[in-house]
Amino acid sequence: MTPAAAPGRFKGRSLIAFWIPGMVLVGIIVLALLVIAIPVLQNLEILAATAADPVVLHAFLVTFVAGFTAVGILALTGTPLAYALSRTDAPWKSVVETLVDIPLVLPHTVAGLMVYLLFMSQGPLGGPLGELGLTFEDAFPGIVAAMVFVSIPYYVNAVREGFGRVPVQLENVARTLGASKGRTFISVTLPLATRHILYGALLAWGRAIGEFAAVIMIAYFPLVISSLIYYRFTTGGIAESQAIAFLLILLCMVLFFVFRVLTRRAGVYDDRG
Amino acid sequence: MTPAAAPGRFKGRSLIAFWIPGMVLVGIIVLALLVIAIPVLQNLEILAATAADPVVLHAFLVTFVAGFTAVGILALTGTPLAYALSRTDAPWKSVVETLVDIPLVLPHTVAGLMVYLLFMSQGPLGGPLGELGLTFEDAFPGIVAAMVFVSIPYYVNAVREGFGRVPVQLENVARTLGASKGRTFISVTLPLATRHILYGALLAWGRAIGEFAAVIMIAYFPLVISSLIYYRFTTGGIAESQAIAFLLILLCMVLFFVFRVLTRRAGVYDDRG
Amino acid sequence: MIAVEGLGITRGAFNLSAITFAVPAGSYTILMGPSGAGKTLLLETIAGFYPPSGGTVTVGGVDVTLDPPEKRRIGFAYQDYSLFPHLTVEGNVSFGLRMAGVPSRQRGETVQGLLARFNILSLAGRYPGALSGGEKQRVALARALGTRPVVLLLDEPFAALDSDTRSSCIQEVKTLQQETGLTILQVSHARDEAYLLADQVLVMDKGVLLQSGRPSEVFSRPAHRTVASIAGFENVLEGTAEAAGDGTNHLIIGQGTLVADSAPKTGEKYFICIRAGDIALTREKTGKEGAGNWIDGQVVSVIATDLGSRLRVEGAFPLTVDVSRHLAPVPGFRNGDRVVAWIDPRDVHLIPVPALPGGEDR
Amino acid sequence: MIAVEGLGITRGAFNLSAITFAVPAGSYTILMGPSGAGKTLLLETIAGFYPPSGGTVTVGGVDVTLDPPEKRRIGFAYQDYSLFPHLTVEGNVSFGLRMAGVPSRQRGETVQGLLARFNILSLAGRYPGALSGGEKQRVALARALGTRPVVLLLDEPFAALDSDTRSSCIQEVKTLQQETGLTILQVSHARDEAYLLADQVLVMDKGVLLQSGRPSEVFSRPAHRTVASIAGFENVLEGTAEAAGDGTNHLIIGQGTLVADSAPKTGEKYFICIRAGDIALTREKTGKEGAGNWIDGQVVSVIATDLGSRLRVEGAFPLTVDVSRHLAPVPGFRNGDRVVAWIDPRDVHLIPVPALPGGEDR
Repeated sequence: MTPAAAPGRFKGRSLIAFWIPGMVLVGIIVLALLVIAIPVLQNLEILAATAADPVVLHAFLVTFVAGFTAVGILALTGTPLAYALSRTDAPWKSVVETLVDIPLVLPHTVAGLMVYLLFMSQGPLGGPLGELGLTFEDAFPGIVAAMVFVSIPYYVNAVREGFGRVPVQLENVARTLGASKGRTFISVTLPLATRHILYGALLAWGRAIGEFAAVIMIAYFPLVISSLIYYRFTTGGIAESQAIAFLLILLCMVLFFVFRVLTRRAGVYDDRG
Repeated sequence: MTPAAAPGRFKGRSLIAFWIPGMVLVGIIVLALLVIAIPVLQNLEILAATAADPVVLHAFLVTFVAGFTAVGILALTGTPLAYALSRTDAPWKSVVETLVDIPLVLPHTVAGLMVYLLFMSQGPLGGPLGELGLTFEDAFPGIVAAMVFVSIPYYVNAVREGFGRVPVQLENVARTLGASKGRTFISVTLPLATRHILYGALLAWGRAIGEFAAVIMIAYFPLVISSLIYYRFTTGGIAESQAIAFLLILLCMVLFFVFRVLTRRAGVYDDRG
Repeated sequence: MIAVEGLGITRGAFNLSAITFAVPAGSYTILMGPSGAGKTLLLETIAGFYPPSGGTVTVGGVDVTLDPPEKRRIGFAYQDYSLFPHLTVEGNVSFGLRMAGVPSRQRGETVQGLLARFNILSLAGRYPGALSGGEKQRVALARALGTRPVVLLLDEPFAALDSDTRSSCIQEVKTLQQETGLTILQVSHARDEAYLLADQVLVMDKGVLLQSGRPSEVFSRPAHRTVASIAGFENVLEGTAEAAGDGTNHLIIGQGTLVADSAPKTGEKYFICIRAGDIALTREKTGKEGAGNWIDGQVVSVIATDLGSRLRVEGAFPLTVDVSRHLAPVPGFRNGDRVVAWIDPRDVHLIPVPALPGGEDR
Repeated sequence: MIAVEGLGITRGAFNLSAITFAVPAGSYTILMGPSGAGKTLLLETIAGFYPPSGGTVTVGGVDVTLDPPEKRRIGFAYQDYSLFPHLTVEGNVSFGLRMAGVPSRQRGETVQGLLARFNILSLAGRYPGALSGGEKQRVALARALGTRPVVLLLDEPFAALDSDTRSSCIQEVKTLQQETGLTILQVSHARDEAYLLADQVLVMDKGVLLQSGRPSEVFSRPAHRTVASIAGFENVLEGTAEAAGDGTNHLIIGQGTLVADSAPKTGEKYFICIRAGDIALTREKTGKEGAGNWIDGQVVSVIATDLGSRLRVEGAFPLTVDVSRHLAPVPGFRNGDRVVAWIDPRDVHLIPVPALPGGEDR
C-alpha cells in the first residue's frame, strides 16, 4: 500500500453535505425522546406511582386487548383481501386499492366521525349488530371498531406486498405437483409470506393502540392509553402523562423486541433451520 | 376455437374464495364514505351554510397554509436526509432509520406530548425560538411544528425510496462526464426522483392536515379543520361536522386530482415528452 | 405422450395461434425460438396455468384442456427450478406425495428412493438457498418425478448454469431420460442442447410454429429466415433463380451467380444460406474446376478463432469464411489477399422468400 | 494511455490485490474472467468511484489515484449504457459539454457533429426509453466521447444485445477505434469479442491478474487452469511427466501416455489441454505412424453439430473429439466403434499444476 492512497484523502463519495441539513429532523426526534425520558428518570417516584395506578393498568389492559382483537379481525378478513389484490390484474383493482388506502389519508377526526356514524346504535352497522347484543358507543367493541377501521391499510398493504413477493411460479409448480388452489395457498403462499404478515400485524397493532381521535369519538370510555395521556395532560398532570407515555414507549419497545426475537427466523430459510 | 375451450368453464385461477371475506373490509370503507355523503347531500342547506361560515373558512385556511409550510420545511431538511440514507451503507444507518420511523409508531397523544414539551415556551426548542420571536403555544407555528413532527417518516421514507431507485451507475457516469457531486445530484438524481418527492410531499401534506392529537396539545387555537370537526361533534353539531368533513374530503379529492394531472408526466420519459 | 391441437391463447401482448404438435411417448422434444416468441407461455398453457382461447391439450391420451394443473399429470420446472425455499430438500421432494395423500411411512420410502436415485441423499436436510445450481436441478427433477407425471415440461433448465455445471447437467438429464423413458418437452435457446438431447426440434416465432423435425434436419435445412438464424448460418444472402442455359437454374446474387444442389424455380426469390465452415478458400482455382461454385474475391478482414481464423471476403457478394488450420496448412491469408472461394452446391441451402413483402418470416 | 500499478481495493466480499497492467495509447484491451472475478470493480476503481486501498492509477501520464471521477478524463459505459432517462438523446450527448461550461452555441455545433458521426441525428429528440439496444450504444459512445476522454472503459457493452445487433455493434466499435485511435479497456465474457477487437487480453480471477498477452497467444497457450477454461479447451486432463527412455519426457495420464512438443520436467504434474477440433480420428493407424500420439479407444457417444459431430472416446483416458464432415468424409463413426485418435504434439498444451495442493488456480 502506497502512502499516496491513504483512504482519508479520497473524498469522492463523502455525504457530509447531505447529512448536515438532514440531522435537523433526526435531532428533533432524539430531543423529543429525551424530553419524555429525562424528567421521568429524574423522578422515579411518580413513575412507580403511575405504574401501580389501577386506572393506568386498566387503560393498558383495555388498549392492548382491543389492539390484539383488532389485529385478529384484520388477519381473518385482510389476509384474503391482500392475496386477492396481489393476484388480480383487472382494471377495477385500482378502485379497490384506493378504497383500502382511504383510512390512511383521512383526517383522524373524519375517521372518528365515520366510525361513530357507522357503529352508533342507530348506525347502519351499529343498529343490526346492537340487536345481536353488541354495543359500540362508550364500550369496548367501539374501541375495537375504531382501531380496525384506521389500521386496515397498514395491514392490507404490508401483507399484499408479502404475497406479491411470492413468485407465481412457485404456486404454479405446486399445482402441477397435485396441490389444489386452497392447499397451494396454505402450503406455499402463506408460509412464504409469514414475515410480511407478522410485520403487517405489528404495524396495524401499533397504529391501533396509538389511535386517539377515532377512539374517543365512539368510545371515550373505557379509557385507552392515548385518551388517558390526553386526559391527564389537560387536567394539569403533565408529569403523570409523561410517566404514562414513558411506560407505554417502554412496554412497546419490550414487546417489539420480544416480537423480533420470536420472529427473527420466520421466513428465513437456510441450512441452520 | 372449439367449444370445449369456452373460457367460462376453465376455473383454474378464480379468486372468488378470497374476495368474499376480503370484501367485508372494503364494504365498511364504502359504507363509511356513504354515511358522510348521503345525509349531507340530502340537506344541501346545511352544506351551503357551512361553506359560507367564516369560522370554517378560517380553519381551512389555517390548516392548508400550515400543511404547505410543514411540507416546505420537510423538503428542505428531509430531502438531503433521504439522499444520505439511500447512499449510506454503514451499520449505524439502521439507528437513524429507526429514529426516523418513531413518529410513525408513536401513539398520537404521546407525539402531542412530545411536541408540547419541545416547543412550549420553556421547552428546549420553544425557549430559544421564543427569544427569536416565535411563539408556539396556541399559535400558528405550534400547528406547523406538530405537523412537521408527525409527517417526518412519511416524507423521508417516500423520498428515500425514490433516491434508492436512481441507479448509482447513472451518478457514476455523470461524474465521468465532468459533473461534480453537487451537480450530479441536481442534474441527475433529483430529476429522476421527482415522482417520489412529489408523492412524499403529498403523503406528508395529507398526514399533516389530518393530525388532531398533536395539534390540539400544542395549539388548540387557531382551530384546524380536524379540531373544528371534533369541536362541532362534541357540541352537538353532528350535521355540521358531517358537512365540514364532506367539504374537506371533497376539497382534498379536488386537490389530489389537480396534483395528479399536474404531475402525471413527472418522471415519465418517452417520445411524447 | 402429449399432443397439442390448434392451441390458441392471448395473454397481455402475447398471442399464440393454432399451435399443433405432438411429443411421442418416451421422446425428447426441444422448443426453440427468439426471445418473445411465446415459448414459456406455450409451456404454461399446456400445464394449465392459463385458459386457452381454443384448441385442445391431450396428455397420455386424455383430453385435459379444461382440467386444472393438479389433474394433468404434468411435471414442470422453470429456469430457476422454483424450489420451495421454506422446505428442505426432502420436504420439496415429498411435496407431491403429501398432496396426493400418500401415508407418511410409504412416502418416506419413496422419497428415500428418489433422493438416492438423484444422488442427493446427503442434501436431504438442506434448504434450497444452500444448494448449487446443479444440486437444485437434481432436486427439481426428483420433486417433479415424485408424482410420476406422464410428461415433463422444462423451461430453459440449463440457461442459468455456468458452463461446466451446464454440460454435466445436460448429461444427467440425457441419461435420466434414456434410462426411464420419460417424455420431455423442453424450451431452449442453445443449438447444442438440441443436438445433444432432442429427438425432435420445434421452432416458433411470434406465437406461430415455423418448423419441426430432427435437429440435424431442421438445422441443416431451415424452411424460414428465422429458423436459419437459429440454425446459425453465418451467410444468408438474397438472390433470384434464373435459367443457366444448360437446362438447370442458377441463382443471381448481386453481380454474381451460384449453383445449388436443389432446383430453384425460375424467377423465384430465395434466401441463400451457407455456413462459414462449409466454404473452402484457396489462392487460385484447383483441379476441381467446374465441380462447384468458384467465387473470386479479396480478403477484407482476418480474425483469429480457436481453431484457425474467420475471414471476411468481398467479391461479387460478401462472404464470411472460417478457415481451420487443419484444412489450410498453407501460410495464412492476410488482409488484401486475392482469394478464390469454393462452395459445394450441396452446402448451398435455399429458403423461398415469402411472396408478400414484409411477410412474417422476413 | 492508462497504467495501473499495484492497485488494491476491498469492497464488500470483493478483494482486488496488486493489479498491474497498462493499456498503451490507441490500443484495445479486453479484460476477461469468470463471474465474480472482480472485473467491473476494477473498472470502477480505475474510474474513481471507489477509493483504492493501495497502488496508483495513471491516465495519460497523470497520476489520478486520488482524483474524483470528474477530473480523470475517463469515459465510462456500463452494460446497460446508463443513459439518462430524463434527457433526450441530444441532452445526453451534450451533458458532458454542459458540465464543462461550454457556451450554448458552441455546444450545439459539437453535439450536432457527434450525432452525425454516430448516425443518430434523427434520434436527437427521442428519450432513451424509445431506443433499441444498438441505438442506445451509439448514444452512450457519443456521450462518452463528447468530453474527449483519454481512455474509454466499457463494461460488457455487447452482452445484452441480440446476436445480430451484437455483431454490428462490435463492428461499429472496432471501426470507431481504428478511425479515432481511441484507447479502450473493455470487460467481456465472450472469447469472440477478444479475437475480434483486442490487441491485448487480460484474464483475472478472484481479484488477481492471471495472464495477459495477444488474444491468440493467451487462448492457445493458457498459463493457468482458469485461463484454459476461458480459452475453451474441451479436454483438460491431469498427468505427470516421466522419462521416456529416448532422452525426452512424456506424460503419464491414467493408463496412457502422451508426447507434447514443449519439454515437461520429470516428476512435475501438468494440466494437459487439447482442443476437441485438434484431434483426428481414424479407424486404424495410418502411414503417419510414429509422428505423433496414437490413442486407441472406443466411441461412447456421438452428437451432431453444425459442421459434423462431437464424439466422446473412452480409452486410456477420455477424450472429446470434434469431427468435421470436411475432415472425415468417410462413413460416420457410431457408438461402440473402435477408433484411433491422432494428436499432433504441437497441439498438446501443458500448464504446470501449482505445487501447493488447493492452490488458487486449481
